[in-house]
Amino acid sequence: MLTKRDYAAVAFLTIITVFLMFSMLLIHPFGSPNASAMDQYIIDNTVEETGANNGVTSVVFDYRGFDTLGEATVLFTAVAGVIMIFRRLKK
Amino acid sequence: MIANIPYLAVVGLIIIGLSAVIFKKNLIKIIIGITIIQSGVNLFLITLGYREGSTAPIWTSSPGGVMAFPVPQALTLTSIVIGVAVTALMLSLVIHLYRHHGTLDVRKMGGDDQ
Amino acid sequence: MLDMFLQTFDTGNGFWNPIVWIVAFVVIFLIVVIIRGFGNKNYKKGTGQTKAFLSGNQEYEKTQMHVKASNLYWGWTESMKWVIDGLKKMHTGNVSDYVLWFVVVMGILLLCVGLI
Amino acid sequence: MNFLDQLLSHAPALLVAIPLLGAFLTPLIGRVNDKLRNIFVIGILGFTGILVILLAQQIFASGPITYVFGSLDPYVGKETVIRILFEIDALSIFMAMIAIVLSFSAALYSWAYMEKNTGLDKYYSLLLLLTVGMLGMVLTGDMFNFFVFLEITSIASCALIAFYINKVKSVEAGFKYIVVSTIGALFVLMAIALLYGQYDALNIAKLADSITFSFVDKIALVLLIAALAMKGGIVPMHMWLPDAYSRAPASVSLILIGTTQAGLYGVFRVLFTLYGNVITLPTISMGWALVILGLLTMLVGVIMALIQIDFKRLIAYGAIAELGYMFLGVGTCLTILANPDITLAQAPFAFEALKGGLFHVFNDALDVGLLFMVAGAVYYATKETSLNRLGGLARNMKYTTIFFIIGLLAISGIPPMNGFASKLLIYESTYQLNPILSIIAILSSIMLLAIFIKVFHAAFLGPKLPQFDTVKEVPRSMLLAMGFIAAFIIIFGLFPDLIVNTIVDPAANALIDNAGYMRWLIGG
Amino acid sequence: MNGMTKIVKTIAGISFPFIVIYGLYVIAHGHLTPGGGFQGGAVVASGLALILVAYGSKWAATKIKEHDLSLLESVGAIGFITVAFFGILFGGVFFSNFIVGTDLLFGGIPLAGAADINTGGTLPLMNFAVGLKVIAGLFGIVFIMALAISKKEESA
Amino acid sequence: MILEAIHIILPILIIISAGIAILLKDLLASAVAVAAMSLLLSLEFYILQAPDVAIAEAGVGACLTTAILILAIKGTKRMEEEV
Repeated sequence: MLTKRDYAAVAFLTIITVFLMFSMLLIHPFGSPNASAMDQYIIDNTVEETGANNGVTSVVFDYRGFDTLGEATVLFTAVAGVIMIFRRLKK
Repeated sequence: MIANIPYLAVVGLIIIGLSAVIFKKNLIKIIIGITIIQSGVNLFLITLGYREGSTAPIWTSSPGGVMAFPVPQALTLTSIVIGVAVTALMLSLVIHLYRHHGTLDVRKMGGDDQ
Repeated sequence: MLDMFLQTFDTGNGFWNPIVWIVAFVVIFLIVVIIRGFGNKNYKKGTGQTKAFLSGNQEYEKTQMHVKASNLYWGWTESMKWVIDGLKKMHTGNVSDYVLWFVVVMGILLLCVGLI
Repeated sequence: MNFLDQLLSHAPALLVAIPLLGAFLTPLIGRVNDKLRNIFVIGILGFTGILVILLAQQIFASGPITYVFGSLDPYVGKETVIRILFEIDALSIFMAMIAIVLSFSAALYSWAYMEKNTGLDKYYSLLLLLTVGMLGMVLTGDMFNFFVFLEITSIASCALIAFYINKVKSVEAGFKYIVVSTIGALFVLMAIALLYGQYDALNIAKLADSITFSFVDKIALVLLIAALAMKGGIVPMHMWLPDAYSRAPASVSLILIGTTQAGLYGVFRVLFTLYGNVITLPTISMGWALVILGLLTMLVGVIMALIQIDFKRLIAYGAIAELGYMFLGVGTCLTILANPDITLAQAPFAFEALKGGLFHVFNDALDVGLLFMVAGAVYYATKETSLNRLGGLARNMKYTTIFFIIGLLAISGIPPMNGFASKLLIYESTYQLNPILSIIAILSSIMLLAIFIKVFHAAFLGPKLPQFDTVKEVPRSMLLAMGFIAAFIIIFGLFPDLIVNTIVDPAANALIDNAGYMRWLIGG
Repeated sequence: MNGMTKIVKTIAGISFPFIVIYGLYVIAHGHLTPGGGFQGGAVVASGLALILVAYGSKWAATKIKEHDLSLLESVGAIGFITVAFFGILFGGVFFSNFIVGTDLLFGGIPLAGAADINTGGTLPLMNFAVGLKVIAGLFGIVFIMALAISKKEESA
Repeated sequence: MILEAIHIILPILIIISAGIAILLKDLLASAVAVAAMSLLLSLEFYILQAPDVAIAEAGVGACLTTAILILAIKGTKRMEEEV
């Protein structure tokens, strides 16, 4: 049996689906990006600037190293959180 | 050219995940839904960086030619680790909730305003 | 330095100066004190004068005198019951509903921005 | 002097890096000594606060600062921006001030308030991480970096909300918060990916420079606004907020205000800066959407607050109502800016509204923060949060009562407290857009007064209740933290002109001055 | 959680070194081949999780404490941020890759498209730090959850 | 041609396994379906020329996420209750 809530959910999910589908059709076609300023620069200069053969690692640790610090922090936070959640309470 | 099928799969994953979060009553199912949304977004990022006929952006024994974009791959790495961190935290909270309630029903978590 | 502190706050349509306001308050307070000074000085402590006069009824116990928080504004909540009940029904405390509200707002905004 | 210059030139990075290093070190120091750890945390936050003030002076004097991570040459002026950069203008540093004031007083307050709990090493570590998240969110100039800090904020605050793990309601609140904010963050990431896919850039200024407001951009705008407004607790996406605020430890509720406001900062930044070049194109609907959401937020907040009997939950709904004022002020400005027929010079009240909205961000943080600390103090002294069972506390807790009166007057906008100054700006400017708006705003302000008078009556006035005979005043560190915030409130109330001219005005200017934000990109 | 049968234990014991060595290889060659600190750390952590599942959390709790994992993770995080801080001291900017082009370890300058194990500047150092952190962090999460669940089973 | 076929088939398989993960009543089975989805996703990443992400997704998504999901299911309840 469908309630009023279910109808509303289905309706709004449909709206979101339609809009997202349209945006997916309007964004650049699969496999041929239309702009490549940032990435092309990285592909051209990685080996000279960072001395790494792996483009992704050079982005992760050099060009966008600060993001990686944030990511490491997220993991640290999660571990701290899990330890805190399962901590022993004082009796 | 393939008519943006991977892009549409992204929308499919996001909507499947969202409907799981909205319609399912089981807390672990809700978490699985969130994991699916995460996978969808990750797939979207990688798909954005793909170029037709490219190789991976790694020069060690690379055949040359065009390369896929490295930045979205780096972003996806970050997003994957964030995803597992969030999932771990949610699951540990769910274990606690089960200890208190004895059930995983989401409707047990009533508000205080009723 | 001092005049920087004493500047008047210009709001675009008028002005507002809290210092003046406070000075006015102090002046009014002084006037009140002075007027109070003219009052009757026969007041005695420890006599029947200090007891509350409840139309001759017995005074309640101290703990019963305190009006509970949920009883305050009773009339207002009673007359606005239809609004409050609707709002209470909205706050289910269910995570799925929270996400559903997010989806609803996103859908409405998508319709507003995307179609216009 | 040279060292100071050196410090100042690296201050943007240090603002995030030093609390982060502190967070990593806290568990190690906590093994040595508890007291040492508390001093260490407060010291780290104090040092960060000094850095914020030093940096603020520099920014208010000489405009936005750009700090590039990893290289002295940011590749600015060539065709694109490769590295992550911090782009700190007056608005960013304004929000950073709020974040650091809240964190500092929370750390001070926790000393006595949390003393009897276990797991405090992790607690303090998470407190610092939460500060890092807020500071990073407001300082960064890169969309993906913003997302990463958003996630740090949500994970840290989720773990802190669930601190009282033996209380089922806290765990529920933490779970609800993490689900809601994760989904919001994923949609933010989706929007970032949409923008990235179109323009191959992640830098906010670079994106703002190249945005054309195509259909995909519209979708991205809506995803960003909806998700960040949810993070900011705007009705009808506010329901996680009372749960989280009321079930967290009081010191954490204090910082959670900062996280919601960081979410609001995201909304403002996206609307005014990221989509700033096309601000006349998003039609008027976005501004009106903000105004309507703001009105809804106010009304729902006050009505729900009026019927609450739980002390902290009531304050949480009051905080929601306060969020509405900010949205109202900023939305009013946006409706004018987005209307191509009216320039800002023709409608000076729009700028006043923006100033009021931003000033209210700071005031709200202070007022609600002080009230939460009072609620925490009452809980600390009596172990009771239900207003139905409290009463007569004014006789035993004199200082707390005074702080509560200050907070009450401030939050309901009674002169001469700080809430009045910002609300006055909002009333007067929204009146010129549409009188109904300001009438509703004033009405909900009156209701706020009524709500907090109810609390005052129920908790502090009345006869001395026998069960609270032994109640004592709270320890000194909690009073110190409350006094710290109360001093801010009184200064802001007595000298609103000073505050508005020195920090709010530059922040509002920075928000609408889109070219200034992108100056380093366009003009070299 | 108790251990599994002898067959599982033996097979886990045999495959464990290979998984760990593969993970460490992925970490060490992060700047040359696909992989890096995160991926390698995840691989090693899954190997450890395999051992945990095979031998049971009770056995694991006698070998390692969650304290130590948390400490190890802190050390990894501090190492990572320290390398970043050294960027201020030696390179002038936070996160500067100050080692590339110097005579230090990993400081070699790659000829066109021929980076080797000695190049990459701070990248390998950060890889190691992040690898340590991820091993400790991810295994820590699994370990703590397993421990909590087995405790609950005992009490129930 | 074969690559294009894979580009069409893999996303469909991913969606199917996501759907299965949602629809199954047995939580353990749906955790396995999530693992299968992660594995297919990592294959898709590999085909989209992202070997780094493929390793990470295989290690984190398919192995560790599944491990903590199964641990959580072990600590709670295996079957999803009927309404």
